[in-house]
Amino acid sequence: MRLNDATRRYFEDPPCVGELAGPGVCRGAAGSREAGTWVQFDLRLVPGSTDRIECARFLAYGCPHTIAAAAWVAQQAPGRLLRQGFPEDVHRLRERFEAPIEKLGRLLTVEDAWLAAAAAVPA
Amino acid sequence: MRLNDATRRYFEDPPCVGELAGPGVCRGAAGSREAGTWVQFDLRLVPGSTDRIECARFLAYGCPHTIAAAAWVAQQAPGRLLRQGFPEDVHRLRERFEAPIEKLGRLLTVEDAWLAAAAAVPA
Amino acid sequence: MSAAAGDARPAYLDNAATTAVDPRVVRRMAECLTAEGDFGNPASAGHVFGERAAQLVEAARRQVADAAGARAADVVFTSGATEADNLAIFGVAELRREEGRHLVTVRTEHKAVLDPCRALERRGWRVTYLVPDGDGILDPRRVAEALRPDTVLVSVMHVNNEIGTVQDVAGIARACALHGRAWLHVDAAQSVGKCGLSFERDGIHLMSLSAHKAHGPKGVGALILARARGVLVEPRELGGGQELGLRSGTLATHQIVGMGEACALATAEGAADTARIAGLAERLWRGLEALGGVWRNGDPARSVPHIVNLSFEGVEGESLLAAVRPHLAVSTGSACASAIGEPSYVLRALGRSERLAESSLRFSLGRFTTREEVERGIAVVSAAVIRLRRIAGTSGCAGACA
Amino acid sequence: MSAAAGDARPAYLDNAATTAVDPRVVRRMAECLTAEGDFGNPASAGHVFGERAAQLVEAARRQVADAAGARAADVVFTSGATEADNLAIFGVAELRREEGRHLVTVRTEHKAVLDPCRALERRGWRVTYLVPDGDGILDPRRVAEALRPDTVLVSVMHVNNEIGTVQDVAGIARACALHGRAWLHVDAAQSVGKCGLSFERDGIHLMSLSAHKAHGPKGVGALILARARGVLVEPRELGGGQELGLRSGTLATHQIVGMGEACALATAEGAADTARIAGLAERLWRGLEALGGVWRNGDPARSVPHIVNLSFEGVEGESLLAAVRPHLAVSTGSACASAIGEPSYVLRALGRSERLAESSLRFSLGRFTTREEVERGIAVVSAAVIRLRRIAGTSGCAGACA
Ligand SMILES: Cc1ncc(COP(=O)(O)O)c(C=O)c1O
Ligand SMILES: Cc1ncc(COP(=O)(O)O)c(C=O)c1O
Repeated sequence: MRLNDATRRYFEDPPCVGELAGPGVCRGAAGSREAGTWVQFDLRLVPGSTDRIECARFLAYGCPHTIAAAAWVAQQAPGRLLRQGFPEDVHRLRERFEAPIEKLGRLLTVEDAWLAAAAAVPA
Repeated sequence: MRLNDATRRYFEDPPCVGELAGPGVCRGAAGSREAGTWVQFDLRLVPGSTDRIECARFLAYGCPHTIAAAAWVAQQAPGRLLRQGFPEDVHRLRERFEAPIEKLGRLLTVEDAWLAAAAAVPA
Repeated sequence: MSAAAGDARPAYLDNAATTAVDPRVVRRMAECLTAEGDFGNPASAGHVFGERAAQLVEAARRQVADAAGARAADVVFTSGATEADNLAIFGVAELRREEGRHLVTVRTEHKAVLDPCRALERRGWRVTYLVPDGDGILDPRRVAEALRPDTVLVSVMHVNNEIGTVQDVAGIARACALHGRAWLHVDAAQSVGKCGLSFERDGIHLMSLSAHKAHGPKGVGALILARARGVLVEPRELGGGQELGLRSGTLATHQIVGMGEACALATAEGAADTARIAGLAERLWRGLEALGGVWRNGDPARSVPHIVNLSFEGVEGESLLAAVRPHLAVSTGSACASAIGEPSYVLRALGRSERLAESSLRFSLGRFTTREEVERGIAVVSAAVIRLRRIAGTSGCAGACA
Repeated sequence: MSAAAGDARPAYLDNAATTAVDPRVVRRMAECLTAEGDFGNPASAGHVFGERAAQLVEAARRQVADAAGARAADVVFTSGATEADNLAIFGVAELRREEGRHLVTVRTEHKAVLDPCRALERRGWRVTYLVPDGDGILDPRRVAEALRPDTVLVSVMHVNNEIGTVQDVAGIARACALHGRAWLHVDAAQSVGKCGLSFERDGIHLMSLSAHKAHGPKGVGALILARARGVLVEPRELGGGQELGLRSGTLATHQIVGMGEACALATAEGAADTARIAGLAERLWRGLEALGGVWRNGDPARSVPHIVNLSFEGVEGESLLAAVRPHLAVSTGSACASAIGEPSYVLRALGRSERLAESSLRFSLGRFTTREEVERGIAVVSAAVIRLRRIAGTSGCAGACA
């Protein structure tokens, strides 16, 4: 199990771990712990906006690549617009963390969790 | 190949090696070099006697036990009477030199050579 | 992770994978190598170099036999327990193939037993795979029930390499003796120095040993066969006729001398080592149990203390390993299994969920394990579990949410 | 015998049985044993102890491959050449059994080749045993003639362990390539450091090596298989899946590192060693030829100088050995054969009479053989032959009476 530098850094000391509460927070999750990968994102929107993200937090039960990817994605969130979608193409994300191809499904779970959070914005 | 002390002594420094010539010498041999064991005894009788051995010499092509046994037998010769036969029972001889049982045939060749020499005495 | 900062190498808690060779063993081995030493070929009967090497081999055979409670004449040296297991299973199967083609073994055996059994199945043999109880223990009655008139071999390991449980091989031997004509093979690769072996007294027919699990060198082992009780195998390595023709190949004097010395040290010091290791193992368990949501695999009352296998709730297995391994040498499955990378079939056989089996660590202790290494192990694993549970959002739920 | 008086140990001229390990090899081995060293299990992927051991194994694999003119990926480590020979012969036979059941080999092969062939014959295989000429050389055309459509393996040794003759394996490989689909296995146990090996260039399919004939440790060897050319074997040791599944069992790091280092030294110094040994061998031959009635076995122009095999007329074999061995470590047959105690089937196959075959000594020289040992050898053997011929009454008849 070889982890590249980015993966090791985001795995060992991930930014944005945790949950958010209060108004303007939307939450989404994907996967299940029983199946080995579960990711949750909490996104807080800039007060008054229905699109611009103020900050993000995540929780993840999964392999180092899952944790690193979720942390990195959460870190990119501030200032982005919800409608811009997932911060990085999943294949680019896989290259960034040099995840083996078998792990693509786990990175898709990260994307699904993000999309679920975005979809949770009150219309 | 373990040799006991007696075998090693009589093999490494055998007494009575050689041939005798002249009157009163009787010679006998048994076995063949091609078959792996050949022994020859020359017995010289005490002048005038037709029975008492003065001295003996041997030649032997064979394993260490064969050489040791032939040398020991030749060494016993002086003073013995021809009609006393072979100086030692072959089974006793085998025990003396701790020869493995497979080698009994070779010791019998030593005896055969002795008996041939004794038989060579002019009647 | 700070617990490990400044340390050149991780703490080594992987003695079930392999052990460091005892310096006293190394010294004996070194005497058999160079031109000044006893480097001869033990098969070179007739000159002192060979004779001296053969004497050393025979002395080592005695030491190995003593450690196993066996007769020296019954010890056949091999290249390790893998070869010994293969020789036992294929060798008995080939020898007794006209008497029957049924074997009995256990789901939690080492691959060196299971893979030969699978190969025999492909050639038409029938194999019954018994399942131990949730604590890893096999009731000898299960063996008795599985025996058939055509069963020629039962293969059961003594000390399990993943969870440390000790099977009742004496009871299983009695079951074999009472119900049929099957021989009992015991894989005792992990047993030397960890708990008593009594090949003769227990009525075992064949036993595999390995030196490198007990501070001897890798690449040497032995198969013990009760020749006086008529036990034999069909040889598999043919050639020079060494080891009574049962295992040809030049005898590696230094390796065999090393195994002998390791066995002698195990006989002399195994009990004291084990007592000390039991204290360390207890400390390790208490230290990690405090995390909550930690399960111990295998009944500790029926296990050697050298192996402590724990499942951690609320953390994913690969992340747990990735977090601890830079600071701590531990395993999930056996070293052999880790070359392949599949989840532990042993823990699965004991009824652990796939998830929990994956989130398990095998800590294994040896003669050279220090208290400091154990403390480091506790600190490293605690930090990793706490951090990963926080990331997973499972910190508060030990006991339920894994 | 006085030549040896005062010497603590006999002169060692039995390097074809086994060699002393080079101190540089011992040093490398010692680094892989204790807790301070690289003692990890190469299969323990994921922690530095295992990773470091695996790196050492891969570096050694390179060294072995370089010495054999092969690709590193084609090297499978074994417990010696006996196991490699068995794996090659049984492993190819099992793998290709549906393609044909005929093998070709030579009467002068090592028992580690001949005995597996015999075992296959008992299972219904056909084996053609070729006979080399009186100098020990096998004409590749004889191989070509022996090939049949159902021949799946040809096994021919490179350097003969009793007489030192070197077979034209490149020519034999060409014969195999031209006439059929048989793979060529070469037993090169005696070749490392003695003469060049070029596995790839010569188009060999499988090759057995042993470390201990070339100043490496006993108990480690290799089978090289041309995997890129589709060559495989059915594995015989099953379990952990090491060596690509072709040979399971914990890799013995120190043994493999030792073999690697021995191969690297052979690559670097083999030519110089051989040149020096050629001088010693020439001196030995000249010194003993002077006795008269001494025959050299094998064509020296087509042999390595490391092995000088001489037949002595007019002396019985067992007595010759008994006379020289207290002062000189030499062999009659191979070390393996001497464990059994039969006359040399190799010399018999070359047409020597049984008597003369028995009265033969194999002198084998190595890196550590000194001029003084060679002089001692000449003195001891000369004294013994002269004395025994005197006792046998054959002193005057050198050349005719044996
Ligand atoms: C129970 C058990 N059997 C067999 C083996 C294989 O032994 P070796 O490493 O000597 O080939 C091992 C170790 O890997 C083991 O733990
Ligand atoms: C030609 C040849 N093949 C095979 C072997 C067996 O090798 P090992 O001693 O490594 O088992 C030997 C040595 O005994 C040999 O000389």
